Amino acid sequence: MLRIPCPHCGLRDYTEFRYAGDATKPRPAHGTGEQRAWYEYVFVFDNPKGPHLEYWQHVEGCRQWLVLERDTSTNTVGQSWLARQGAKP
Amino acid sequence: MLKSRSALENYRAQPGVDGANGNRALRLGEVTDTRLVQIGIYPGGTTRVAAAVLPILGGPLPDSTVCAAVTVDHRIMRIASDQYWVVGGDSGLEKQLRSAIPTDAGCVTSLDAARTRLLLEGRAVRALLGRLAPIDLDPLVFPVNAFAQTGIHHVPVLILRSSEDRYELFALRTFAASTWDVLLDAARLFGYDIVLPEKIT
Amino acid sequence: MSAGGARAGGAPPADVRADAVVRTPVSGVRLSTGGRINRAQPLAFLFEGRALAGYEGDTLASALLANGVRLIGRSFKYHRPRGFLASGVEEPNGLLTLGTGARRTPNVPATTTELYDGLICERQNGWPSVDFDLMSINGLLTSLFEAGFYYKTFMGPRRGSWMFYEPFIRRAAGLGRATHSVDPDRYETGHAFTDILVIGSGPAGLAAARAAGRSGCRVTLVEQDFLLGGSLLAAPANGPDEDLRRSLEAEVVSLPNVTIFRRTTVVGLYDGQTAVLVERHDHERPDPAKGAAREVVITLRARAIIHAEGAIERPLVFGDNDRPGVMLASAVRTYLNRYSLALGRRILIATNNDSAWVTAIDLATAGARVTLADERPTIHASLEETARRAGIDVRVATHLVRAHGGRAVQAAELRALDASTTQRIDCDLIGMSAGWSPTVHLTSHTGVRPVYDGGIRAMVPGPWPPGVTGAGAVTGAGVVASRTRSDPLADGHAAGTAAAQWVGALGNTGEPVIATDVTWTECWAKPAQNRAKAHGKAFVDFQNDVTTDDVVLAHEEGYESLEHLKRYTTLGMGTDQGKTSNFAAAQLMSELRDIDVSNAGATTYRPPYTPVSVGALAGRHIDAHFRPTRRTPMHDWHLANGVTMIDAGPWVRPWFYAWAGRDVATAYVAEMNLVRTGVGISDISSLGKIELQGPDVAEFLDRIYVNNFASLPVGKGRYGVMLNDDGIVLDDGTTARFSESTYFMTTTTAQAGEVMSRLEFLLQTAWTNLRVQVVSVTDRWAGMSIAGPLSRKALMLALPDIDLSNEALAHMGVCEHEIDGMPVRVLRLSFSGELAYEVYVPADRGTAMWESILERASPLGIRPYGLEALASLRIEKGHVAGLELDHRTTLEDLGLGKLASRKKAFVGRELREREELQSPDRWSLIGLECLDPGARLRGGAILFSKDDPIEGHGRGYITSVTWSTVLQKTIALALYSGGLQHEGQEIVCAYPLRNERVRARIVSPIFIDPSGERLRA
Amino acid sequence: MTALSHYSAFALARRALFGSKWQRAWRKPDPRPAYDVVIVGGGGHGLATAYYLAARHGITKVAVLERGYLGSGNVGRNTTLVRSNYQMPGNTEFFEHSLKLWEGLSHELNFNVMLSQRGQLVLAHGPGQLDVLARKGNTMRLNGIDCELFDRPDVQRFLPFLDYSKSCRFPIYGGLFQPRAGTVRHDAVAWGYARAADRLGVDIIENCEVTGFLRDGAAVNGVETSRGRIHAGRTLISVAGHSSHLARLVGLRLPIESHLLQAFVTEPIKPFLDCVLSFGAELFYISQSDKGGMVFGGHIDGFNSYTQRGQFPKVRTVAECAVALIPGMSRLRLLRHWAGIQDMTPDGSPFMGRTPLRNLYFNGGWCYQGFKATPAAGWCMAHALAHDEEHPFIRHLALDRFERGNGSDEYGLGLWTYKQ
Repeated sequence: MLRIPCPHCGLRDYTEFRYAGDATKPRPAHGTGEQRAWYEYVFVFDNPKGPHLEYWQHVEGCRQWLVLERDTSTNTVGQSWLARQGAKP
Repeated sequence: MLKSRSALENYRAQPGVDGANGNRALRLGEVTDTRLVQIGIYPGGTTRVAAAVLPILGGPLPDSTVCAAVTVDHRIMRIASDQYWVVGGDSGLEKQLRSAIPTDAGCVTSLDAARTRLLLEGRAVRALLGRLAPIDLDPLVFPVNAFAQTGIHHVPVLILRSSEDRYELFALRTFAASTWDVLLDAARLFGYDIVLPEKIT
Repeated sequence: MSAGGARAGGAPPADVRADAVVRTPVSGVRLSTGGRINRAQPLAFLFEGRALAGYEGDTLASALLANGVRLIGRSFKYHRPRGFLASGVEEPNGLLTLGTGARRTPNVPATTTELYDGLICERQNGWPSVDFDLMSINGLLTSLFEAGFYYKTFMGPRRGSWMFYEPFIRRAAGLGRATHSVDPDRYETGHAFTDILVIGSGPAGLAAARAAGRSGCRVTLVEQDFLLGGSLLAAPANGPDEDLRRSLEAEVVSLPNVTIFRRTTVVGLYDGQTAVLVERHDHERPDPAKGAAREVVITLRARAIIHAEGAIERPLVFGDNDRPGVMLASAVRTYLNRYSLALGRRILIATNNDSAWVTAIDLATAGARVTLADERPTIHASLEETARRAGIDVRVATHLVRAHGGRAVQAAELRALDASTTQRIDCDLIGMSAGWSPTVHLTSHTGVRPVYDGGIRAMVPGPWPPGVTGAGAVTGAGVVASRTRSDPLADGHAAGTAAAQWVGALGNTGEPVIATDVTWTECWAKPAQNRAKAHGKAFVDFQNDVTTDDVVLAHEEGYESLEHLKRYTTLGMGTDQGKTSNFAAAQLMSELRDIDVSNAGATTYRPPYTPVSVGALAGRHIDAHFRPTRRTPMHDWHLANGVTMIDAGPWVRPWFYAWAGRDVATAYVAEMNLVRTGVGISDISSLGKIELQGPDVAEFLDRIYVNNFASLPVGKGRYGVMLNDDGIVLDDGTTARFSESTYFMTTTTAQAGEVMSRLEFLLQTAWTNLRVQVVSVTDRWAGMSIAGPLSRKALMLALPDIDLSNEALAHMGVCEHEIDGMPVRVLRLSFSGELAYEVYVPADRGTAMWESILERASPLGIRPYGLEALASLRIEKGHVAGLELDHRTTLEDLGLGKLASRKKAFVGRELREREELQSPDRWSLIGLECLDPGARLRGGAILFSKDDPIEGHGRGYITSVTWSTVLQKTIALALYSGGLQHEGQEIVCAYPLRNERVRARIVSPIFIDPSGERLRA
Repeated sequence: MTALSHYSAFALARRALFGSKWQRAWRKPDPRPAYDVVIVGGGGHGLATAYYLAARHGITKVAVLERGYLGSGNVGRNTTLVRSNYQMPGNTEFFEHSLKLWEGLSHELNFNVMLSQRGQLVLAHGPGQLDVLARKGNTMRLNGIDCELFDRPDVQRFLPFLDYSKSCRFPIYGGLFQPRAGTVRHDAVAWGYARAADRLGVDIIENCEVTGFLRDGAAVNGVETSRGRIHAGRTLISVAGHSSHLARLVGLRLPIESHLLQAFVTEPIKPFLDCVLSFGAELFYISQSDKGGMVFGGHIDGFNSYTQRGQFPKVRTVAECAVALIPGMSRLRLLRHWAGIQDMTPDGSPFMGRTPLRNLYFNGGWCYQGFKATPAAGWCMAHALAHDEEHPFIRHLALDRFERGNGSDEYGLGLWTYKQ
């Protein structure tokens, strides 16, 4: 079973978390009128077979949103950090 | 004065049960009238909030995210990078904290009624929790005052080891009866007594 | 069982020989002494109505054999008579149905079932009986029933003819018969953590656990058997192997940091070094009434894993190799030494490797007449010498080509390797060994494919992932690197030490155990020069009746890849998952394809390693505990006051109350009347409640709601709608401002969790600079709605200290007061369209407040109303809810387009402007009035304009329906193409499921008080 | 003696009596340098497309390229359900067309795919849920698809062994029954289409991985493969599970995420459940195979992965559903569980048809529905490849629908691929 290192709580079963997809796509600035940019952000995924940066929220724990490094071809988990920290510290 | 009622009022008053081997290796109950206040800190407000609450709490806000800080009247748990729980103290705590914390630095929210505080103790307590929570409770990694936020039966709970063989569960009030029900079901094998609030010391 | 410990010749100690004389069979198959059974503890069990006896320490299989039961079942397809092939987990034939009534359990392998007092069992898959099975006629038609025959026939005469044949085939298929009854037994699940997990307690596993244990870290040793020892258990119970087993067990058991699970199978390995264990308690006959579980599923998280599963012996493939009495050599040895059973007098051992020689020697020592045929032309001199001295008739360079006999083997046909001579010898038991297959199942669960090792002609585990290693036979020898003969003790010790280092344990693991008087036998097969062509049916997969002919057929038709072979012939798809069959098939197929078996590929092993009760996987999460139940603070009051509840997600909410009627249809109308004409109170505690605090909350709300919130003054509430990023409506609700920096948001019950997560997401990822804290206070506040023309009066009676006059608290006004130190929040909002208030108090006071309002306002006739009335009142008012907010609708679809601010940005603004979402023909909100007196509108009806043909998808559908107490007719909310552009038109509501067509008129969805006088009153 | 080609009881007998040989199910040809149509992906959809191209459009110069062994993807990993209980415009017609094709498939292919139409019952656990099913049922009826609305007593008469106890967490309220729904022997579908297409001249090339596409400006005119370059008049990507990967090779990014869907089977038992049953409280569906195993499945694991192995917690969730729904399941034993890689899209519906690149066509994003769609998907893609236009059934499934704002959210689950 996938085990996720929560930057706040430590290593936990993935069932305590909620997955929320690709974390590499920057959210367009609030109010930017560019429909295309929003379309890309909301609907298009790189969906790589290999290293992937993704959002998870520790909903049964500290409720922090975090970014996790994971290889989608092996499920090998790398580092994680709080989403509010932005890029990998 | 409106009567305060526990979510377990009509659920906890049950007889104990003997375990498969005839013993009762658990004591289960509820701690009522708990003061629970959540402190929230806005971006950039940490130092000011820390300074403001220090005298009230009788100790600093802990850095540790896995172990509670204990002061004379309170147990303080850092439940998120910018949120703390303060357990204990009197009914004035919330107001004290609110008036002390600068409104542009942080805030408080009373969760007194929002959580049901369950008490679990006895020989089989770790075995019982091992049936329910995906948390390593080995005394070496989960010492006294250690706490963990996790899920039991898909419901978020906070597990606190308050003393050697005593654990506390902070369960969401609206799920409390359900969580309690599952707890008793898992406890049957070990056998248990129910301790009523007034009996808890 | 592990081959690593197969005991080799060397003259057996004198006492054993002496003992052998005494141990010649006295009564039946069970020897009078020896074995690892407790003769002092007899156990009675019931076999097809016959009372039989065995001993503590027996498996069901050994007990049945001891009682002379050899015919154990009929094969899946041909219904051929079958006996036990093995003595362990790999058994393909010996599946019985255990228990009766609600405890009836089909397909249980007798070889892994520990015998207990009162066990009840029967054989399966024979008609009318296993002993006399008419279905064995299939055996005569074998050439018709070749693999995949069903793909080629049962197609005629007409389309769908399969539906005619299928029932017969379904009845013939299947193994045992299951019960539909509720399982009276109890199951548990649990969690565990360890530093090092050791899988298997053979010599290698015990040595590994010993070393790891000595290092001081947390060790978990898991053994599927009820005894520790693995292959050592197959050795004589009074020899050096047993001494070794006992001393190893003693030390491991003595280590406090080593947890030992017996009768527990590691059924699967998963990502994150997670192992799933299944602990069985059937032998204790657990009493569910006492909370005792039949099986416990434990999820174990380990930091390091040591594989010591051993290896499984392969059957030889020869004619009629499935006859009862043809067994794996290792099984014959186990039945002799562990269960003290002499299963034959004249025994043939056929092999291509050393391990079976040990069996032959033990048998001869025990007094049987043994012939040993080995395919290999040359044997270690010492081994051959030992065998001959034990009185064994040794035939080297000899194949076993066919077994003779029907329900029991009677003779065997031997042929010289050069085919020069063929000889028939009489025998009542055949022990065979085609070498061993390392038990690589678990090693491959996490995606590490096994690799072929030509040196030992077997699949061995692929490269170990970090933190994983192996020891003993599972590795295909000792350490994967060196293929030399290995000592599982040294091997296990090395693995244990390595794992201890990996987890950073500091203790010294000491020296490996050295057992000088135990010698370890090379068990790996050496290729015979030329394989003999089989005569008669040569089975590759016993349980699924797959023969060499079927493999040939698959090849002939081009199903060459192992996966195709497996799927086409069902090879390896049985309950034994091909533990004894996969390799032989791969070997044969590669010969047919004329490729090296190493290129044939490997089939993927899937969890579980052995079958697991579905009930055990579910644990306590069934029945009432299937999912948690969420109760409002006033839950118990409702129960005590004649409520009928209804599920709303995890919540249980009041649906309707007995005071209003016996069933929902009558009750909700009465409850609606109450609210329209007087005053009612309803429990709205399940609404999502979120407290927002901070200097930037106004800005935050302005971004997430489509409408303006920056201007919301203290003391006011406002209705708001949130969109998802894609511009589709996410949720609606109200947010009230109680102070400069404190806001109180309510969401729908259904979307509460989603909305909370979205707010946290935005604050923690996109807008980290906003000074806002959000806290879910759903559990903190009890909420109740007091609605109806008399609601103000009612509330004034209930809360005399609060000024509720229209001036003090106008529509959408909110206020917070403190009553005896208790905060009370009053929001003047209306969902029903009547004058209404929402009152929130701390959850622990919810019931008291509820009771006090009912009591104090009783002169006004206040009564509770439930969800059905609540939902109906909002329909009359045209408020949208879950059935309209269905993740497909836009603001415009819901008639809320005007709400969207043009002056500011908000989440979802850009994508909401996508062209198709702007189309005027989109299905949007309308109201409907029923035009046919006596008829009623129904949710889910499809809408057509008057002159449309009634077919296809129509122009929309009805989302919500109610009887309008105001209009005295059924009304509905619906989504309709073009929406209110068609106001006034007559349309048809088709409900073909009930053959109904009802006429209705499109009207405004706001059926009552469009100007809002009632709620401003 | 000539090898037997046509399947029949008579042929079986001939073989039994005279030992005649069977012809190979399909040839093992080497790739030719050029084809009219190259189909990337030897799964059910790719093979069906090839078959209908040859059988219905007379286009036989077709190659199907499969990276591994034929049918190694989801066609051999699913829970074999077929049904046409869909309500969104387009979906209803498409899946009903598929079911009609299923009904004639064994005969058309001369390969018994064992379509077992024992019906599917979808349960509702409350009035609101039953209204949602009613909308679907009414839509089906109005499109000529037979179905019935069951109330609780109907369900209890039909399946007396479900949990009707007082303590049941989510009591059964009713359901929607489609009598023509059922199951199909999944492997037989791949093999049957392959054999039939092969007989019509289609080259089925296994162990041939596509490593790139031949581009000519905005057009695609072939593929690079592990077995050499192959030119193609038209090229179809039909590799559900790996759609994003293939599309990336030609520079397309898709609204698709790859997720794991697990499937489960118990040991074979005598007849136990005589229809397909779907839980209403959570996503859970179950049926019994001809061999006797209970075959069931649930929701995706919930995060994207290409590992083709499932997570254990989902095994428990699904087992909980099984016992909560059919208490008798408790003592049955799980034999195997495995996972397939599934394209998930923001509205739970697939993408079919042309792409921004000329002569390149796409079929993927099938979410939970790939298997039941196989014949119609093949049919419609063959049409698209033959006429360079979308068949009416699939016009609502265009690749750019999210840009234009007309997603087709059959189940109303919102835009989250991992929630669909």
